[in-house]
Amino acid sequence: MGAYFSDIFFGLKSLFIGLGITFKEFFKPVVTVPYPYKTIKMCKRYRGHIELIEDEEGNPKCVVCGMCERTCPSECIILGSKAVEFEVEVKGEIKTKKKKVLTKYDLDFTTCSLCGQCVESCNFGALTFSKDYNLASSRKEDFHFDLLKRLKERNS
Amino acid sequence: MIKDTVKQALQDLFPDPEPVVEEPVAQEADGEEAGDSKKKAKKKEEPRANGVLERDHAKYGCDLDVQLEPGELLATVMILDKASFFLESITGVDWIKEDQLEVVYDFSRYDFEICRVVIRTRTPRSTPLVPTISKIFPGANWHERETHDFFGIKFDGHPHLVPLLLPEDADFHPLLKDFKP
Amino acid sequence: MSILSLHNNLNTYLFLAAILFGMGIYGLVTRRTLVGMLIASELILAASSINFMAFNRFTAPDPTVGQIFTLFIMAIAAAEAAIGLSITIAVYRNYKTVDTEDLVDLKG
Amino acid sequence: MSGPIRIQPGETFTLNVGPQHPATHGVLRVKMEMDGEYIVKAETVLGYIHRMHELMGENRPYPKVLPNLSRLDYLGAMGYTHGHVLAVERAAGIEVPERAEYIRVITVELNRVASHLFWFGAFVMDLGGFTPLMYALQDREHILDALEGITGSRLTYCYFRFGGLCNDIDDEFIARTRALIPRMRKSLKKYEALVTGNIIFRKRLEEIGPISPEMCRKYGATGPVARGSGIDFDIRKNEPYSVYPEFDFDVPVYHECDSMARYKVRMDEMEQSLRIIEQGLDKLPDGPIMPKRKPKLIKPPKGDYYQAVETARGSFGIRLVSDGTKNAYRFKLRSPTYSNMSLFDEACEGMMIMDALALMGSLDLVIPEIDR
Amino acid sequence: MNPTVATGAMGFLTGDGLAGYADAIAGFVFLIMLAITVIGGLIACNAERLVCAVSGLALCFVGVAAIYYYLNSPFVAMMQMLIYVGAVCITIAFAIMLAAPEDSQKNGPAGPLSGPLAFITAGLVTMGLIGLAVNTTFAVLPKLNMGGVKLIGAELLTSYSMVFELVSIVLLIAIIGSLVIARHGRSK
Amino acid sequence: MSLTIFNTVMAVVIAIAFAAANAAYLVWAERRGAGRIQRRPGPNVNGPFGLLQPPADGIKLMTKQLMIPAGADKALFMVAPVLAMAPAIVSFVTIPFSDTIVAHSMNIGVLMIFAFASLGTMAILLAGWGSRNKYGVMASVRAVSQNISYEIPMLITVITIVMMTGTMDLKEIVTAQSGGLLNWNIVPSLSSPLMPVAFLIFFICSLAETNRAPFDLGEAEAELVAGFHMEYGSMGFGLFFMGEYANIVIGASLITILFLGGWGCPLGLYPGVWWFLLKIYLVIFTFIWIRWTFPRTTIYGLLNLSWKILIPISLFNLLLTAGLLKVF
Repeated sequence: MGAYFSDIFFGLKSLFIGLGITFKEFFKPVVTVPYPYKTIKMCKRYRGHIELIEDEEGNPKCVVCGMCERTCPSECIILGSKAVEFEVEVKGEIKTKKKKVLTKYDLDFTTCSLCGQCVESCNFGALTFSKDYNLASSRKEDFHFDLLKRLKERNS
Repeated sequence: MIKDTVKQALQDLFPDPEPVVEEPVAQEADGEEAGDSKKKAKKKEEPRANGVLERDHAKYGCDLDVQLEPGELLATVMILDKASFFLESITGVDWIKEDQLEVVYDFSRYDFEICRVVIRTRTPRSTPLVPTISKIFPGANWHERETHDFFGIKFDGHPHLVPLLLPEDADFHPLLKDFKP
Repeated sequence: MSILSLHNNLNTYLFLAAILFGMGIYGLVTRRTLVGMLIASELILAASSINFMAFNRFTAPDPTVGQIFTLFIMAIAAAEAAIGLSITIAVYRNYKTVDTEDLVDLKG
Repeated sequence: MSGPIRIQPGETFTLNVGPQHPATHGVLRVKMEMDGEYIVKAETVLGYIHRMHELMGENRPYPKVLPNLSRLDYLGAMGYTHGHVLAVERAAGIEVPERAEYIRVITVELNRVASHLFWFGAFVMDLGGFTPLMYALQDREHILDALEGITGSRLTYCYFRFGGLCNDIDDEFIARTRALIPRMRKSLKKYEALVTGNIIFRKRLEEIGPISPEMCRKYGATGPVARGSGIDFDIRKNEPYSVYPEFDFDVPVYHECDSMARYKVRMDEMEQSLRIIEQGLDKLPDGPIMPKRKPKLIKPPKGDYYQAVETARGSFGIRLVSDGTKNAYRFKLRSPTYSNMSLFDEACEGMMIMDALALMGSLDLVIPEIDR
Repeated sequence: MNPTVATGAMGFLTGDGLAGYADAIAGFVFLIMLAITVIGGLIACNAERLVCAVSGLALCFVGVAAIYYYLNSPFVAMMQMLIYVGAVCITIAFAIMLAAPEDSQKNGPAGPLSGPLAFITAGLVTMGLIGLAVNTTFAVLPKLNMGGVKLIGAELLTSYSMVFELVSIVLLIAIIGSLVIARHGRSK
Repeated sequence: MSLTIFNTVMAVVIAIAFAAANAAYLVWAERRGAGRIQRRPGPNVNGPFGLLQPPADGIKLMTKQLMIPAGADKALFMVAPVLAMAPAIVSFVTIPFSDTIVAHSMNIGVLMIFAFASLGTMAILLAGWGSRNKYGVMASVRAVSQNISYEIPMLITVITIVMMTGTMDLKEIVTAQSGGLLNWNIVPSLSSPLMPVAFLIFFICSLAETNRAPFDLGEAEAELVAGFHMEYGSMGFGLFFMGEYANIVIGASLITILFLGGWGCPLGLYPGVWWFLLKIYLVIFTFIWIRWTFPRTTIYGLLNLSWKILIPISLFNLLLTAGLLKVF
């Protein structure tokens, strides 16, 4: 009989303790962010999709070595390049040299697993993560990024 | 301690408990550590002989490595059950060059004496058949079903050998080396 | 007598009770399951209650008596339903059927 | 008229719990043979999100498998990646700098707390209480923020590399983590009062869903499920790896074998993880995070390697069979919940469906990790 | 236009005012309740599936309760709702769920002739009763009181206390008996 | 006669409107309250403080297609939501909001509310059975056994109150409690020392009768998905929802009338309808607060609570009160 009543008493007590906790929380400020009206800043290392980095002249720093293409686990990077001849002055004489120039940098973001190995593997510091996270779309094609085009749009 | 007793018990199982069988294997294991010289690699082509082998835990992550015939499996597992081992996992390896399928059983214990026992048994690729241990370890039920899914190894006496992870009507075995998706 | 003042007429209630009673009889005969028969018998009880209440309202000198009787009928009906249904469940559990035709074992 | 439960054919009916069911936390299906509210027989059907990670591991060079491991268990991704890098490092013989190992341990433990927090919320939600989930998610958010600050993502981190880490931690992370520990301790007290002491909660868990130690052994249950059954088994202690021997922490073990014991084990584990994180931050050595000498191409020598780690759900093992090439010959993932879940079919027989689902919740299921 | 609305409207127009209209409403509602009772009864004894039959029974009881209300005894009406709809019907529905799987239900007539025969029997009984009701003149005695709830309670515990106690014993026995009969052999 | 009928009709219309408005806005209040307890804002987009959310939800529900599952019993399936909503609204008719604002005062008001509440139980049963869904059937069996077992302690407690005040008229029960806090039924007096306990029992029972958490076993979303109204969409679901909230208002009103002095002020001054509204919304807030604090009970724990704790204690209270009333 004693156990019966103590069970009821302590049971009720535990319930009131719980009620007290939620009551206290009731008056605390909200912690959520009303998303479309307010956004938060992404942290420094936020890994979004990748973005090309330009040099002083506004051209991509990329030298088309193909490291990113090779390390990508999801094989979602496709590079395109063409050889361009250009002249350099070496010890007073002008020489023509060949250089690969980036013509295409396609990122298929639908298969990207955001591991960041492409940026890590780049020895020329030509890739960075974008801070863009508003990426919802109902079409698959919206996620085939042409990074070169994006770079140009950013510059213009 | 437990390692030695289990090793003793396991060695008693084999008809030829003389360490003759083991020695060359042990040497090979050493050879692996030294590096992969071509001679040893060639020598390795032959499958390992049956027997118990003690391994370096730090290097391989297991303590006892037992190779046996499918027929001896149940007796071995019984010994491990008595020594209160638990079944960690069952998996297969497809040795396509040797035309064999290997079933690997991982056992471990719930105590502070590290003792991981690996049991390997091989079965021909054309008619892969291994006795089930799900009578001794009911937990083996799912593992065996999974192995059957992936390798097509039949477990003799298994109560419910239907695909678990693959679709119900799957007739392919994706982890076989000659599997083309 | 207008159709809208039917509720002030004793015969309306007696007719209704008769109809419900007839339905109850019909159900009791045609139903083949124990539960169905129970439902029909509830209808018969309702019919008798309506009669009690109607006479109580229109003819009886002490209008409490009929109500008290109806209350007793309710209590008995509830008891009957409880017992009847528990028997049904017990029968079902043992014979796997509540069909009166199949329950030959219950015949003497 | 008393006796054992009578099972009569024709009186039972089949209830499909799942593949879309709130209590299964994903696409898991349990075919239950029910007698009223009682379960007569249950059969778990898996494979709805099977992705054949093992085949992927065999088709790709080792580094390309790294991001896959975080996809196994999206709640405790760090622990699984840890197991993977340790296995490959063991096979290829790569030395890991001490600082990297310390950071690995800190992040793994942070992730363990986050995983347990989410489990806590989801478990209480299984039992019908929604508010604790929200509180748990608020706390978890701080942990995820800290981890996002160093790894760049919130769930599938892919932070570890063979030999070390992809980038070093910064002061902000340390400050965040230090601030997080007392906050977490306060929250744990709150949960204790709000949930653990609650009479309804206790009545729903105590003596419900018993799993005997023997059953644990037969089914190979590990992690909190085994520890809730009185088995003192934690890979971090029993088979120490990484720098865990340097830390002072306890392994909570409860002998009640019921759902409440498993619940308490996880709640205590959070406290122990906080202790590890605290010590790790104190002891954190300086130095590089990647080894000086690291092979360009990872080609482990021929052999058969096994590495087990203690993740949030139990002992996760990787069996790596190498044939000396840059791809693994066999890449077996031993997932803890797979074994833990396999005992559900037997354990829930004769239970009421509510209790069975409480038991299922206490097993801490993450379906992608079972299906792999 | 049917006479219902017509009378009501006429009453309203001819200066009886709202009173006639209200009476018309009362009469109209009574008709509806009458219909509900009969329809419910018909469903209860004719429905294919037993669950429908129980719902019909519940409907019928609601109608009967309304009729009790018209018979100046709201208390009994409410008791009718509380006991018949809230307890008896639900118990029957429960029993159907427990003991009558839908597949094994054969609710057709027992024999080829039983349906018509039953109908004729029931019809004759009904006609007989109606005839009886029409042909009898019931003596109407003057009312001694109004028959309120308080009086019912007082009489239950004074004049009818013996019956009251007996009924409570019957109920108790029914509860215990049904528990004993229906107890499942399950024990954990 | 004429005017009373006219008034009754008007009052019934007002009662229905009140019930519907309450049902709609209690959903809003519930979501806001839950949000505050969980430290999030709740609905706040439609209109100021999200006040236009209920109409938006209503329009959405009404414009959706009414789906009837293939195996369902069509008649039962359609009738059940109406049956869930209608009795709840009818019960409003007899609830006195103040000594003048009452649609239809009955001398057996308490009984009437319980009589119509039992129809709601029938609705749950029919909904579960009619949708021919195993989860639905299990849930309705649960909900009905729960409703039946909690009706008993509830009625016993009501009988205690009726005994103390000597009437079943809700208005007179309130009148008996007029004159300040000390006359309320919740306060223990010499003849009824266990009244706070009775209040607690009644409160728990009304939680259970309205299928509110922690007793929402009928729609236990974690195990039975949504229970008896699992197969309902569009307005079928809407009616169940509104019926549930209308029942909550009735439960809160009953608590207020039976225990908290109805429209009386705690100090005995200025009684009026605002006090009544204040009290019922406080009780409803407590309902919401409890729902978002506790986990759900088990079915056997629930039945044990009723049969082993609530019924014995309420019976004891009844006997004690009867005895003490005779003495004093």
